Amino acid sequence: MEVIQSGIGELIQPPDINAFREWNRKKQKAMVDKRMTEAEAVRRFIHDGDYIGTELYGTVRCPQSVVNEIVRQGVKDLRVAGQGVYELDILLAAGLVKALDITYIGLEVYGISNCLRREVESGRVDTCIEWSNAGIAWRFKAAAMGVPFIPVRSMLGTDTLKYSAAKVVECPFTGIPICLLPALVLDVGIIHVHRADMYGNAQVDGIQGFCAELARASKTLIVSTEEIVPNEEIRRNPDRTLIPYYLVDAVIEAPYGSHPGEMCYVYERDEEHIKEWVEASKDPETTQTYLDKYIYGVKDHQEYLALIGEERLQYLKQIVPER
Amino acid sequence: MEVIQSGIGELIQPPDINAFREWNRKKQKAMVDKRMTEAEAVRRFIHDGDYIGTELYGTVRCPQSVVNEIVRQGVKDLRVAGQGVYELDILLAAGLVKALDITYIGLEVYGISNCLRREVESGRVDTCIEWSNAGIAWRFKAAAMGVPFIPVRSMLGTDTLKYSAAKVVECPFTGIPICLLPALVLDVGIIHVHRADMYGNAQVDGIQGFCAELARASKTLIVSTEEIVPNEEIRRNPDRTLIPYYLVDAVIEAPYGSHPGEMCYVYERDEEHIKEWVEASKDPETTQTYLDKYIYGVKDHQEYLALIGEERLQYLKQIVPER
Amino acid sequence: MSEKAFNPTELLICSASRLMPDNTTAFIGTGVPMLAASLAQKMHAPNLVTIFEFGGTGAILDDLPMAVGERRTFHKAVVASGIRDIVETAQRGFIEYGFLGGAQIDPFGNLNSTVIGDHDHPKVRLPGSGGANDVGSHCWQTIAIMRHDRRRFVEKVDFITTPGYLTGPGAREAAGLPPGTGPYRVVTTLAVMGYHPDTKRMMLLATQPGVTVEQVVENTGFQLVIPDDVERNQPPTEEELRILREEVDKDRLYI
Amino acid sequence: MSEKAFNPTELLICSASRLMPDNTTAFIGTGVPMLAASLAQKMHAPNLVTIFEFGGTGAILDDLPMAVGERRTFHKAVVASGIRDIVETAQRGFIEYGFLGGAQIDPFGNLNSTVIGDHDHPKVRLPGSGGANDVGSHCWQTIAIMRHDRRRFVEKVDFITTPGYLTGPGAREAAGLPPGTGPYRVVTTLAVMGYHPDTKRMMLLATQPGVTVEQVVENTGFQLVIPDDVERNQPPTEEELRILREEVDKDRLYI
Repeated sequence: MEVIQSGIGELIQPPDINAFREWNRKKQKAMVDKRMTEAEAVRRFIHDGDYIGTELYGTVRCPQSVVNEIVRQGVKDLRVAGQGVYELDILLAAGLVKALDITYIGLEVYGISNCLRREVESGRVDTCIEWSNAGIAWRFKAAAMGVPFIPVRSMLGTDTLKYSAAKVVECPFTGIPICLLPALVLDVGIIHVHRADMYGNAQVDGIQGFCAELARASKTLIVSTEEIVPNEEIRRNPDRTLIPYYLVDAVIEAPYGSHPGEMCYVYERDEEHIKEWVEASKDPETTQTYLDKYIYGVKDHQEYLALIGEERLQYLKQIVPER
Repeated sequence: MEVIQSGIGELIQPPDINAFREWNRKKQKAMVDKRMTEAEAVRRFIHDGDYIGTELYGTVRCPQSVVNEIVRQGVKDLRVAGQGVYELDILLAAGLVKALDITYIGLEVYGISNCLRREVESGRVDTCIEWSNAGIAWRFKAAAMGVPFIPVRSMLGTDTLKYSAAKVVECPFTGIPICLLPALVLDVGIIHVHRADMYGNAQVDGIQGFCAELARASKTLIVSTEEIVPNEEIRRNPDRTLIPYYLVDAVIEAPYGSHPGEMCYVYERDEEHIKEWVEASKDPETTQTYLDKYIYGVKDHQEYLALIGEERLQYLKQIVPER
Repeated sequence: MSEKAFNPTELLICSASRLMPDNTTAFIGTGVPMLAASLAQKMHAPNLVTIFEFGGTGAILDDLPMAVGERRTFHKAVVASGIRDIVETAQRGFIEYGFLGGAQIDPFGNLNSTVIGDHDHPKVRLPGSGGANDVGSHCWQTIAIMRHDRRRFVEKVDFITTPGYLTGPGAREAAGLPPGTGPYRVVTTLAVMGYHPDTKRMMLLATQPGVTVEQVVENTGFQLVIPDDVERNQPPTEEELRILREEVDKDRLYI
Repeated sequence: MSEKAFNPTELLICSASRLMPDNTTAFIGTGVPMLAASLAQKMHAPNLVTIFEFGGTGAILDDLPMAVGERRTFHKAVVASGIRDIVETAQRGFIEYGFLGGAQIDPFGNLNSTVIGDHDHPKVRLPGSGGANDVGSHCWQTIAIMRHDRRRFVEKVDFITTPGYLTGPGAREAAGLPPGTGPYRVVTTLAVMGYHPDTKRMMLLATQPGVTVEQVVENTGFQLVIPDDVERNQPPTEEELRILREEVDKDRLYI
């Protein structure tokens, strides 16, 4: 089973699966109350230089209240996995990102990210290792499986592979070339969910994105939730639980935690606010004004919601269509 | 990436993943009515010598009405994947199995399988390739992913590996030995579910076993279901769907389809009946008497249910506890 | 109806929509493909099975999605799963069509959405692959939708984000990509193109309404295969435009 | 209470139960481990997190499961997932204890549940690995529960279904099994055993009530490490037996 090709990209987070096992062994298996605020979770669990990841996708079920707190606390030199829209744009805007395992950072229908451009083209983000979207999800899955790599047929033949840290081998069963992606273990994963109990058992509605994979690939996991429900409610429908409590280190009650993004079946995304960001992000000065107003200028998520205003928030619930 | 060790077991079903892709390309993508009887499904889709697999686990959400029909039609020389309790015991009892990728066939709390002993020790089952339970599920997963193998840390160092068709390689990222399991593509997969629509979109309640994996690893998929529901009901809760219609070739309405096994939240398992089988299976003659009475002696699943009796069946529903 | 009665975006949407047959599976990315899929469902392909990267299969596109993960991508869907399930479904060979965009395309249909200039010191840092590489690797036939000019249609892309035919015939298979897959069509504001069956180089199939072969050639930065018969793509019909404007994108978010 | 006041199955259950600490994760197989886990939850370990192979995590064992996939294995559980999620959780290092049985065990704790005799022409075809190999590969500490006689405790098992320490110190790691894992205890009708920290050979820790060291040695087909201090395992308490008989297995399906 010959290695045919090796990507030249740096392996930012090497797949030391045995060390990950040791870490997981020490995680607490008791069900204890893990409720805390965004401020406490970020202070305790996210440190300068950490390798972090967010789920789901930019404005969709996005752990925005936690990301905003990272910005407020100015945790810096972050290494970040994956793809993002609004949430990673905000981290880039605040100049907190040093290295990226990147697959996509942009504004979807609103085009390319000016913050990404400024940070990468200036060299402030000093490392960009390339992957595909599924590639990153698969790398989480490898870590979640507890194995050092996972075989896929993406990325083959491209510069995406060349500038990644993947390897191509000859399959020992069939002889065909197969791409091996290294497992990706996060120092901290951040996920926003529809409901969780105080221990961290968490459920989401609608598509699952890569929630299960990212949760299981994280050494430390911060879960924010639209509502905290009694443990009994979780136990009534255990087949809805995507994240077991023992993975979780912090449970944050964050209604509208994904704003200006959406939370399916609960509230719609705030298109006007997103457009405000898109406009602001075009220029460093207006970017700063935006951050000052919506993040630095408020103490916490509650103040942020007050700034957005009850009327607007209620409206975003009212326009949710029937299922 | 050196191959350190190769199992000496035969690769009963080689992982030709490109051929599987070609097969899947030709599968119908239109939503058409796929309802039919057990008799029609078995006649059309299961042939002598086919490689088949069943889900979930012997007496739990087991596609028993379809297995019984296979026995009635006498489809022979079957090659069978995996683990089983009552359902594979019945196939073995009827002498229809030629080769096994085996992980566990037994009667759980009631001990070892006499049918397995008779068939293997006599050489009528001529091939037994060894795997672990998760090993088989992972092999399905590799096929479901569309890759020829999947890396795991099971089976290493054991005779289970030696008598399998797995390979051990040195991980090109970490240098540690890793076991590669070849993808396992089924000619026919058979799954019993709580509900499905006429197109084959299917949902299960409770644990998911390896339902998603087996469904996606099957060239032909037969789904039997406790009830057929309108497509609208599936579309109201798409996050409950584990099997998309395009995987499915036959949809069979089979209330009590898992009898004497259970269907969680719907009916309990028929312990008395299972004990009757355990006793009968001890001797070839009483085994034949059992098969004559419950399988050969009835025309179809409806006659089987009539034989079991409405009172007994109702009782099995009544004893379902609250969730 | 006059050929000026529609804008370039509307033209792209209608042209792409016609490449979505009924009862097929299509991997739908952000933007034009979403509008095209919605239009197709309302026109000729009510049973087009839309597949969205983060989990939606078989959604009914009553309203237009603004993002690939949002609730409209699994509205009344038959399955709402996750990204791995979707891309593994493609990897397993179940998805016929994949719709893609890009900043640059070359004669073999290779696409760049990563950087303009050098990777490590880029002139323009673009968003990156996203799902594009996955779609271009696994779907049987990929369709690129682009605006057409010489900066985008180049002899050599700065970065191959998403595989087309790579360096030509046999190259995909040699790299390990699934046999039988590859670029199928390029839909632009000027033309609809395919690929020559032997050389795998981009080939003009039809010009868009009011566009000449010469204009296509002028705006393409590499030598395009020009067959003897070049068709003229039909302009959007009144019915297509009405549905597009009044039903698909009634708030005019895109068009 | 007299030492005759309980049967061997009850003794195995109570001994195994005491090896299940509160607030730990334990992979539970069919039979004795299920009863032991239920007893543990009702005695000293109300927060024992039971993990069942086909998907149940954190079930409350009000009623006794008859099979590893049935509804009691996820009754009031915190998660009901599937086999891969469970075994991958073990593979990732989250499961502390794994409880196993087998037809044969050797001095290094290797277990056979596949065949007696030659693999291809077996004298007795046993069920096969099932989850045993997975449990023995990934859980940090595995505990074998067995009846104790010379046919079962053998110098060399006919087939290594499930890895113990294989050929001795370092062998698991050399084979690629996760460092730090391996056999921890053997609970039998005659004794409780562990493994010598240096040689990894099975070592007597305690005799069961009424059993002498000599009886253990006689019934073991290989040389057991016998330390200077061999403890006497405490018999089941009245409370344990009452709960076992009146609550855990009130229908006396197993005991």
